[in-house]
Amino acid sequence: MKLITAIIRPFKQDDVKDALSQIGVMGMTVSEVKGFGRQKGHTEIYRGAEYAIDFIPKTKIEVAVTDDLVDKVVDAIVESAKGNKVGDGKIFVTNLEEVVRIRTGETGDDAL
Amino acid sequence: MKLITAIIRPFKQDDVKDALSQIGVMGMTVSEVKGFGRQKGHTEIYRGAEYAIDFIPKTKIEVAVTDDLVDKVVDAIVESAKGNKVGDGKIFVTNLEEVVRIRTGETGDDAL
Amino acid sequence: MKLITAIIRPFKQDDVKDALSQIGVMGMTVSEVKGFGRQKGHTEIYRGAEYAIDFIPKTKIEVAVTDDLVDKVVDAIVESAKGNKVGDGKIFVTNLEEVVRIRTGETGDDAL
Amino acid sequence: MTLRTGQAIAAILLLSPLPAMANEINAGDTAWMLTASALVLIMTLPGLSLFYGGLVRSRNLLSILMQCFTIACAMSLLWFVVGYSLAFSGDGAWIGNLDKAFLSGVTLDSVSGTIPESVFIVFQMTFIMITPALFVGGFAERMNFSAMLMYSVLWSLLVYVPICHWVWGGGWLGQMGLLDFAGGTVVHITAGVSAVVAAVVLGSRNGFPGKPMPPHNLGITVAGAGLLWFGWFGFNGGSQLAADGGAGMAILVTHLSAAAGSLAWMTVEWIRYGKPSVLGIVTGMVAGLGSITPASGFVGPLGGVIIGLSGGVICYFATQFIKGKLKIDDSLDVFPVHGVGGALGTLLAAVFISASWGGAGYAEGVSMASQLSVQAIGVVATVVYTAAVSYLLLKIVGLIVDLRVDGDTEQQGLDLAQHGETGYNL
Amino acid sequence: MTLRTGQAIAAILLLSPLPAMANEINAGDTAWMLTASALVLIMTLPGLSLFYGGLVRSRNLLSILMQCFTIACAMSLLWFVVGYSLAFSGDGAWIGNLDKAFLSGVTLDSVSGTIPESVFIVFQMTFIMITPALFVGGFAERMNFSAMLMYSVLWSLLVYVPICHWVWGGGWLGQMGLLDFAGGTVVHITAGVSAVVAAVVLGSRNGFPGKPMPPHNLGITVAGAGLLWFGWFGFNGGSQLAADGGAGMAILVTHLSAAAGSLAWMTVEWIRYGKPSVLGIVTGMVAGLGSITPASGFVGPLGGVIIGLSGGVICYFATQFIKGKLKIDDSLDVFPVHGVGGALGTLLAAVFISASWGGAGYAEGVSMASQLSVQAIGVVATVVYTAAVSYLLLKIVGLIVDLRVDGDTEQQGLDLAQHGETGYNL
Amino acid sequence: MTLRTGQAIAAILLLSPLPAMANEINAGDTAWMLTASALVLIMTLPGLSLFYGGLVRSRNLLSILMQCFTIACAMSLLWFVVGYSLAFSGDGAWIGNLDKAFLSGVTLDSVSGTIPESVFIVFQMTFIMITPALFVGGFAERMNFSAMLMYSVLWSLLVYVPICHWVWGGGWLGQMGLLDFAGGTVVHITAGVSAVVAAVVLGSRNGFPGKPMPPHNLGITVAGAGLLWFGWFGFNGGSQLAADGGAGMAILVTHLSAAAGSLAWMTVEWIRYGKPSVLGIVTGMVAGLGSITPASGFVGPLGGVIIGLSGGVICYFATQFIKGKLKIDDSLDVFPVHGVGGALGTLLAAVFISASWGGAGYAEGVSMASQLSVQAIGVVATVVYTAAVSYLLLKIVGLIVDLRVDGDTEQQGLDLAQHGETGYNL
Ligand SMILES: Nc1ncnc2c1ncn2[C@@H]1O[C@H](COP(=O)(O)OP(=O)(O)O)[C@@H](O)[C@H]1O
Ligand SMILES: Nc1ncnc2c1ncn2[C@@H]1O[C@H](COP(=O)(O)OP(=O)(O)O)[C@@H](O)[C@H]1O
Ligand SMILES: Nc1ncnc2c1ncn2[C@@H]1O[C@H](COP(=O)(O)OP(=O)(O)O)[C@@H](O)[C@H]1O
Repeated sequence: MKLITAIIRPFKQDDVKDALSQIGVMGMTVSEVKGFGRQKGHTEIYRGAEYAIDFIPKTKIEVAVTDDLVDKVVDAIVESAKGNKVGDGKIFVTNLEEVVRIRTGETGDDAL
Repeated sequence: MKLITAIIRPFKQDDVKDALSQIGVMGMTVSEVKGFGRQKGHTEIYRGAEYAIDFIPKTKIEVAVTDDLVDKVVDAIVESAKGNKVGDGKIFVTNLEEVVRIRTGETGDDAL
Repeated sequence: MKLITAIIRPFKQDDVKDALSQIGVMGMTVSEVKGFGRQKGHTEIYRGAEYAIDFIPKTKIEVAVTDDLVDKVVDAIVESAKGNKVGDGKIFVTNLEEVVRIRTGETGDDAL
Repeated sequence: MTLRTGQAIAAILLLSPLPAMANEINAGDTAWMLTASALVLIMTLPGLSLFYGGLVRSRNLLSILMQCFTIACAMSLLWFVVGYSLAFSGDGAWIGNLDKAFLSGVTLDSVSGTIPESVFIVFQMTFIMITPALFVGGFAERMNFSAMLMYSVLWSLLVYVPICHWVWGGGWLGQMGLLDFAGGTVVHITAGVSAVVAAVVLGSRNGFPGKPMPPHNLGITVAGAGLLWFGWFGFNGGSQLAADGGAGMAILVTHLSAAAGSLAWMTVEWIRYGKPSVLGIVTGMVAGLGSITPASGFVGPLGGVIIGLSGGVICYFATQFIKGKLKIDDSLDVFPVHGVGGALGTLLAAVFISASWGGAGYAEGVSMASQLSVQAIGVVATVVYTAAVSYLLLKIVGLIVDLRVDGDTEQQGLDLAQHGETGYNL
Repeated sequence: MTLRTGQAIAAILLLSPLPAMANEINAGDTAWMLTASALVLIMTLPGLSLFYGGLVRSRNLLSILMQCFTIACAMSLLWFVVGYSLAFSGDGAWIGNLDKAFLSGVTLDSVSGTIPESVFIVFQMTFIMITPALFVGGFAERMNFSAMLMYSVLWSLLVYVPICHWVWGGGWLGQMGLLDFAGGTVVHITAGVSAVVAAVVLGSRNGFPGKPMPPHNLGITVAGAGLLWFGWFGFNGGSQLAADGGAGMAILVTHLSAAAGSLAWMTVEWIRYGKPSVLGIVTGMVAGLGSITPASGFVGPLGGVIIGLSGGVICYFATQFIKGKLKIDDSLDVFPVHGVGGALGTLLAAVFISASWGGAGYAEGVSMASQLSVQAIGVVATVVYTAAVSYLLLKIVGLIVDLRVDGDTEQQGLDLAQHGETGYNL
Repeated sequence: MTLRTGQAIAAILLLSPLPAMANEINAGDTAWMLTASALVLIMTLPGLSLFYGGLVRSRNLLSILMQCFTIACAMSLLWFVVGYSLAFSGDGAWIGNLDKAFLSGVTLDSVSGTIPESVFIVFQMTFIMITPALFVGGFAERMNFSAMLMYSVLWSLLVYVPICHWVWGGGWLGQMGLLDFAGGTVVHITAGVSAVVAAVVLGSRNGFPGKPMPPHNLGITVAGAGLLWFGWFGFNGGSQLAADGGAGMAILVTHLSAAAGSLAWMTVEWIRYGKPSVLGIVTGMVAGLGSITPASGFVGPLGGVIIGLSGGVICYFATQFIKGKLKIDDSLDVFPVHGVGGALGTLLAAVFISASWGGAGYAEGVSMASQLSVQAIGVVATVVYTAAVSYLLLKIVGLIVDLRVDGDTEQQGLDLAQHGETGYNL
């Protein structure tokens, strides 16, 4: 099993959710993060004092999937989150050694 | 060393913390996330406009542990976070290649 | 590629960002978390009712890097986040099987 | 006590030769009108601003506050420059004159009825401040700030000021006997109509109606609602221009209508969805208050309750109709609440003024039917004139600057893009 | 200037044959009473609502706002239907009559003392609005909305209205000479007692007292506190029903008591925990204000300061006792602050009215001891009657609907479960 | 109508033998002054508190609220104990006497001009409450609470009270003919100067000026701004001490100046950065209001607009100068806005009082030049005296307790460290 973590633009969250649902992904976990990268931040001015804000709001989506689904999921995310502008984000894939469903105690692929 | 990540119901946070403390886990990191899964979301109505809110507030707990503790920790979380209803959450286990304690520079099991 | 996750004190965020920028790290993702560990929490009192708050605000920084950079990055974080007091935080290193840049579809080291 | 036809009295006092005595300042009336002015001020800043601000998404909070605040300031200066003079100086049927431009000739000793003219000017100024601030809700979250400012200024000059003159300044509607105690036509219909026209001309927000756009902070919306209710005591009670039984009755019926409108809207929601909501109850409050406004100086307690109940129910269904059926993105429902409520109350005033309903009774030679037709003329004239001029002005402003921000800006939020600030850094 | 015994004067004026002159409206008095009514309104909406709303957990913010708002509206209509009439029309010892039900007979010309009757009605209406809103703090975060609404309406009819009549409407306590200027018994004791009874009948919130339930937004609590102080000028100053030296002195002592109560509570905390807190100081403010309320028309500045200081200290320890010792989950400490403060002030009024303390002095034939015993009777009667009827009503309502939400709802928060909304989408 | 020189009239009335009639209470004037007192109260609590509270970082929100609240309470008691007496009792050139310490002798029947003395006391009390609350903005986010409290009390006694006496209590500046209608010198210059002195003595916040310290919640700042504007009607309008044409004109010019200042500041920003900001417009509002304060009873509408415009522009550049050039961390810009604005208005009052500018006209034998020099003396005396005593007091307090919190506390935030609370648990 793999854990796929995507950092995307916040307003793409619903598109990505829909794309994942369509290919049968049943669950995901989302959080608000701030990103720093090639995409420029912005400037805020308060009573003449200028502040450069480097960190940009991003959304992190984590999806645990069985090995066979990884490529499909990655493709679906790329497709739905793409805007062709710097700052569209990244996808990270890591190995999951175990997954447990708390309610039932099921483990492995069954737990997903 | 393993990193154990649990997605649980927010109000179970204290129970899980207590359960982990009891088996000797000294540290953990917690964050607020929103989950999507089998558990139904809810509907909000504003001046007659209905909005389906699919994402449900969840709490993510991350615990880094030595290999020998993994099973005990997973069991403790399952036990303390279980409510026997859809949406109790999941536990993910990943491998940790290295851990460093910033204050001392200690690494490996010593850093935990 | 590795994913380096550091839990640090919130006010060290800018120092760490600067340190990483200096060694050529181009991107990172930051989020707010609450930590529990050796560092004591605090007490809040509301109309005479005392509440022990165990969880302390921390900042989580995630950086994906190529394998050769891992040690440099870990050192840079340790150096910039250290305050020599309990609670300075921890660094976790995990393996990254794949990285994708959403905008271009590039994968592997190119995507970083 | 004789019936005063609301603020129109001021015009009359200013225009007609009066017995010396009437030109003496009454400290009690003055005390109340100073207070009433402050109360109407708080309705806009921060009342309405917070009410609206809580309803948008957090990235547009500041844009709402900024629009309301800028309008409040710009209208104050406009009133000073020509507005007051055009509305209240001179007795033309269509518009006043420029004799009091820049408030020239207004001194410490100028009197208007039983209060200093300075106080009358400030009181009326707070009305021109709130009216365009109300229509901000119609184009919230997407209008370009400079277009908004240009439009508001032109609109106030070409819509608010003339209609204010027609109704309260000695113009044709007032002369015809239109009953509009505190601004059903002048304030609420004009604001509501202009909001929906702007919503149509600008188009919907991206994602409307499919995408959820829930209020970001209902706590401040309720805070704003409370301040609106509080301030409305000055709005309606102050329109009597005196501290007397008329002001007292105006406040009593205003209060009852607010309560009735709130409970009516809440009840409809409770029946339809099984859940009474806080946004519902405060919206019902505004509906009740908007509806009673034109009638507040004329009707009795029972009339107030009935107007409030009908305002709550009818504005509720109007909201469903505009947004749900017509799919017009009048973002914060200004038209169905203020426009419809204001029209409803203007019409019902003709009914509940009847002494048999506990109202102040019809003027000599006036029947319910004749009064109703005058009221209908007032409503129609206001709707038509406002809609036409608003539409034209938007088109003209649109030739000069973009009416709407671009898609990226809308995405990112107006706060950052247009004002360089963010609402929350918690 | 002669001493007026607070709002009771109104009753007297309404009941007794008066010289014609007294039935003339004074514009200055009217101006002040219009304002005072608005000030008491702002205490409930949004003052108290924000004060309470900030103290609960964020998932119950809207439920608090909703309960306060709904109560305010429902009580306004209740006052219109029968409340005002039962409280202030007729001279029975126990209850008034129905002559003014639906405010029938109240016209533009009706006079009450030196102000229009409409103004007196609105002013008194704001009191019945705030009283049940106060006790919402006792059962916060767990009471079922429909039970809350049913209970509040019945309670106001069967507890507030009769006691209001006893004290201010010509009833037995007023006739006995009870000094309650602005509502120590009528408002604060009744609200406080009912809150603690409800807390006991409903039981504690899940997790109480072990689980931390810190305030979710102290900023809005302080905002609400500021509005309460502001509005209290109208509450106590308006109870004079005139703009005169009595109103001025009432506001002066009210203000001093608020300041003294604030600093007293803060100091106790500072000594006990080493940290003065903002929640502490605003709670002390409410304690000081609640305590001075019954005494505000009678005592002098020094009396005001002493009452404030004792209110701050005694209410502090009462809070520790109820929650810490008795483990009663009167969630927002309504009883120890309002109930205890109101009783304290009612008793101390008998002391500090003494001319030797700078107060207005005793009435003919009254001594400190005799006055104290009247005050004690007033306090005891109010406590006993309120407790008994509140308890009974809760039991009766509990037969019809659930008093409490279920465990899941409490967990999830009342906002979403009962009102279908969430407070914050930042 | 004759010109009153602001609050100084009160002193005169208290000091001089008056015809019997003048000692009669006017209900209208009293109604207005009761209201005006409440309005000034709301400026501090919660107006200014929210305005400032939103500007700091979230971890210091409560410390700001706490400081403002504690000051408000402590100053009220100080006023009761000796403040009022030293300021307004006795006719010394430098300071009053102690005859009215503890407000002894103030009864229900005490009269001051046409209002009860109790009302005059409360009104003036609200001024001593807000003045030190204003300077909290200078040392925000770093001053130790106990030092803050000690300093504020001493400062009020040794700076505010004497200067209040000099200007309004019959002291040398008033006698010299200084025009300060509502507190350009007494309130705004003293607060502004003290703020910048404290900023220098305490040193900058850690990280200033490099580290971004954006406002944490501009929504509550705007809410506070709205309440300030609302309350300022009482501040300036109440300084007339009567409900008459003078009060009306004061409010009219105050309002116009606020609007003009807002738009001026906004326009400068728009030109310089391409973006008008909400923080900018509300700051301009305060600048406009602060500037008109000393002049509000003397100038006409045109004067009000001009003073507002200059206030907005000049305070803007003063802010850039102090923070940007001099790198003085007067955290919330109290000096450039209040100090500079107050001085500006005090000087401009001498110009725009001229009848040729629509003002009230000079007193007999006074020319613009002579008045200007009196005004300049007033400004300089206030600046020098305030700076010297503030500096000394800070040094003395610093010997007793730490003026500043330590670095860790500043890091963690004052809320938790000093008050044991957190602002937000959302
Ligand atoms: N090396 C990295 N480690 C972790 N997160 C990163 C890294 N590089 C980028 N990110 C995340 O991805 C987001 C987008 O990256 P950015 O460089 O701005 O654009 P792009 O993804 O188009 O190359 C950043 O805001 C950050 O959250
Ligand atoms: N495949 C997944 N990847 C990541 N998170 C998941 C996944 N499936 C579920 N979750 C998380 O677990 C939570 C609970 O899952 P859900 O399907 O609702 O119930 P259960 O855990 O009882 O099967 C979700 O809200 C989500 O946060
Ligand atoms: N075993 C752990 N797993 C996950 N996070 C941990 C663990 N131990 C500590 N942390 C995180 O690191 C932070 C600092 O740890 P702490 O024990 O307080 O100090 P130190 O890092 O100096 O030993 C904690 O607040 C927590 O967020």
